[in-house]
Amino acid sequence: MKCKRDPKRIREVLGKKVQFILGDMACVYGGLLAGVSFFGGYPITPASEVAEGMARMLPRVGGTYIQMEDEIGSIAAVIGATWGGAKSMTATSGPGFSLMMENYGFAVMTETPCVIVNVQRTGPSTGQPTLGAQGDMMQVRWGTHGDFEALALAPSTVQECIDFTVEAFNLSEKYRNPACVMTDGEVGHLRERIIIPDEKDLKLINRVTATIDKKKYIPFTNSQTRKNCKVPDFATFGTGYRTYVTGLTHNEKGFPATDKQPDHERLVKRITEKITDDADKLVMVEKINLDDADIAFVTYGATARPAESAMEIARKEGKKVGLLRLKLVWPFPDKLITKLAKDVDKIIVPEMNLGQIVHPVKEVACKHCEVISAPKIGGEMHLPMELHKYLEGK
Amino acid sequence: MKKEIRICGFGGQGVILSGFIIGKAASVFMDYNAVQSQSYGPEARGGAARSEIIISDEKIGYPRPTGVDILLAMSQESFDTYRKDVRKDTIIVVDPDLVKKHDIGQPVHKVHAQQIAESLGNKIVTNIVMVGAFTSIFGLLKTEAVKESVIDSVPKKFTDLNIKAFEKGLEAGKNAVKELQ
Amino acid sequence: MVEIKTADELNKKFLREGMWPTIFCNGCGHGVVLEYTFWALEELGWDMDNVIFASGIGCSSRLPGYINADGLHTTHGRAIAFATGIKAANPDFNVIVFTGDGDCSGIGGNHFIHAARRNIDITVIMINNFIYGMTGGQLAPTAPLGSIATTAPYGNIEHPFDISNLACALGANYVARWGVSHPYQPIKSLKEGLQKKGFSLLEFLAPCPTAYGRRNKLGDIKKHWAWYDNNTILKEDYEKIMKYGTEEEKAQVKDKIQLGVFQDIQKSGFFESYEKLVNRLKEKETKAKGAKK
Amino acid sequence: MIEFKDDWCKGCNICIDRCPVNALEESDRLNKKGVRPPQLKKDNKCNYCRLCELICPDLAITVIPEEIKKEDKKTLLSPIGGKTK
Repeated sequence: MKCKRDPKRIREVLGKKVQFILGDMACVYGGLLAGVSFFGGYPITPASEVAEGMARMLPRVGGTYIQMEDEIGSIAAVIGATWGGAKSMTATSGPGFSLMMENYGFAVMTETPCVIVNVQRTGPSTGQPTLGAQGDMMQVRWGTHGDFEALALAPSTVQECIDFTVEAFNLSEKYRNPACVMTDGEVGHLRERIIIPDEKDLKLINRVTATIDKKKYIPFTNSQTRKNCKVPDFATFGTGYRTYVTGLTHNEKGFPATDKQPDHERLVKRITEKITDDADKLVMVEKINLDDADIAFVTYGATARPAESAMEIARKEGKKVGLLRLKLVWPFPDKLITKLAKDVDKIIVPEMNLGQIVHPVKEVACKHCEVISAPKIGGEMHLPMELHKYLEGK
Repeated sequence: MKKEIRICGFGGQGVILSGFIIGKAASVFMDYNAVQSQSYGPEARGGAARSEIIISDEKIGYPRPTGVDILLAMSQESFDTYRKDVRKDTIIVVDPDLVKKHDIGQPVHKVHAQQIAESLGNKIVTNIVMVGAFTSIFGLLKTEAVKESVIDSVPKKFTDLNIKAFEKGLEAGKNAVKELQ
Repeated sequence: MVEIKTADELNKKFLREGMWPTIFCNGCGHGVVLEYTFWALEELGWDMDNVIFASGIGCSSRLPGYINADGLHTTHGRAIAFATGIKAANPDFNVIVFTGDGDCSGIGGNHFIHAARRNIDITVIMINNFIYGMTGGQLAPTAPLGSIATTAPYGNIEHPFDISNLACALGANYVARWGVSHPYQPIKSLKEGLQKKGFSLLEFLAPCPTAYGRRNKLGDIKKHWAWYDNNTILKEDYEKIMKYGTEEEKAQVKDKIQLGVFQDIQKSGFFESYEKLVNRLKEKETKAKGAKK
Repeated sequence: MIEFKDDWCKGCNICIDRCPVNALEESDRLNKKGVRPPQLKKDNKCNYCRLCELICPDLAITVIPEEIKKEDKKTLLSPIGGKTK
């Protein structure tokens, strides 16, 4: 890799430790802190500020910014750059995310770490460009064809846009799978105070690169240097391993094995199991007032904010309402939600769509408690009082 | 304590920047929590633009205002559009040269922001005059904090001009309060 | 380094063990282009650890699989965008894209256009066989008028895409078109294109006896290969005839496909310009720091 | 001499067709694809121009001028139909 992460330089470019910035810009800060050295993007509201920030800052830390011809090219260049040795990311919104689905799948199949920031808006189609929504929570999980696992984080605050972008890189590098920061137009266009974490508090994970003898190296199999690890060691292009990387079903050596059922099953099981095996370890949630709660909001991203306000109003009225906020939405915390469902009478799932994450919640919770979807669409967040009404029953 | 501030005007007047300065003053140069949001897209360019700030000493959940404690208006169109949810106790500040029809049956602070800016030689600092007026009229934020925030947010070349505008605004704000008493 | 003299030695050096022979049909031109590329690389003496191949989908896109080098076999039409990223991560790499006419000028047209416009420092080797071969002979954007394809059963009515001409218009630094039946000019040209900074395109007209030939009365391999000899003309000859030839001679060559080097210029490549930008920012910052002190 | 990797040959006969001195012909041998790879005619005027070597689509021909001594090494590449071992 040409561009090496220089912590001192990154902080010099980012500026003061405490700032008041846009959520989109915070994703830029997070990317730079994680050591991103390539950004390929295409302008789209409300995600353009991420590209703009990268265009301004990346050349100053030695990284490369290219405005590609479209989102398909953006994610393609991002994947190419990763194989060239870079940490790379892109940013987009609904329509662009739809275009990225093809190569999102390619990244999964070729086990390429990369980060997609999705500043979500609504749809179908071009929908409401300037307004926020949570339109792609299912697309990120099921959007590309075939079997795969998604890694998706949903920030609720501008500070979390920094923290979760760093975390997305860590997850992506650790599991060699694309990771998505599923923010939205609301959080993306909000300004709040951020505190840039100190270098010592940043825990960065980098892909494990191949060190084994070149003749013994097997590019697409369990790690050859770590025990019981289904994530292969990564051979950066140009390091002499002469790796062949294909989106076709491939054998352990990386060569097409398209007509072989066992090869396909082995490959796809490994690339999903490397994540599902760790699903319990991967839970990232915030629990508020759940200990004695009868009713719980299960929420994520921007929607968690009015939900929290609604919960506070209800608590003041003496109602036992709690809140579970999913920071990492995918992989979905099945066990945790099942347990929650056993403890409460009712789960309310507010979302800025007609009901997406409510489905996996129902899948695991409906045997144990009532699950209600609290949708709001049209580009506006729920008002706290609107959510408060769900606590009474409709 | 939670205060909700709305600044409006036409696109290009620096409505967003003034909101940014106030939010930054509260959350970076003082210890409050603040969120700032804005109208976005075509309306922010040609028509009525809006910037809203919530300042609180607690965690801010719902990030959009649910009411308005102080409204600052710099154009007639935006005033007419964004004054609909003002309460009886909402503090209203307008530039009477830009918002001619401002008689809505409750006290209105009048700050000739654009005139003041022009007297300083550049209409572009109208918004900073408004920020100054806001600081003295609303009284929530420390003058020093807002001043620091102004310095931190404007191009270095124009620091002096902006400080002058800010100080003139402070004074104009004080006068506007006196006028109403 | 021992200079390689025979194809056998060349194959041992460049082919990936256990992959050959190819999956290509009998009489297909893809293998020839691959061998020409090997000879060019051999003559350049590049360290193959630093040569990275990318490809999309289609027959041509299987080529990197046969080469003993790092290769990225990507999605349909996107290889050039992937290659842009590879080069961005490490501008010291020599990045070569193998693509076909459908891959490059059909689904990947936009990526091709913008990489050429940006003058991204990669070499695109486009193997043009007038047809979608791997998927069984559907109509390609380069198919000559009147040619038959499974999706143009009554003859093609669309005007074909002249991709080399397009690349010239986009200001690519190096553009050349060759056939496969004459080795020496293409090998020399490949060398030039590979060495060129900025974007280079090498278009190869390659026979596809199975998907194109059989449907277009060229099923006989010899006849198919001969078609290219009879229907192409060196650019220089074409120009001379058009200038000095008789009307009869002009009429004879009017519809022939020209071969040769179409463009050879020295515009600064994207990464060259990007480096300059980075340096400019550095200088500006150093100056600003100096002023503060 | 000219060396033919019989099992790499798909039998397109382009080498035979294009030889400027008409020195090649189909052999009697059958390779495992069931095609007859080319061979030098008994009586030939081969001048080692290497055209056949360069245009063979399957890289199956190697021309070794008499003055170069042929090393008796076996190729590392095993012809198994484009499929991995």
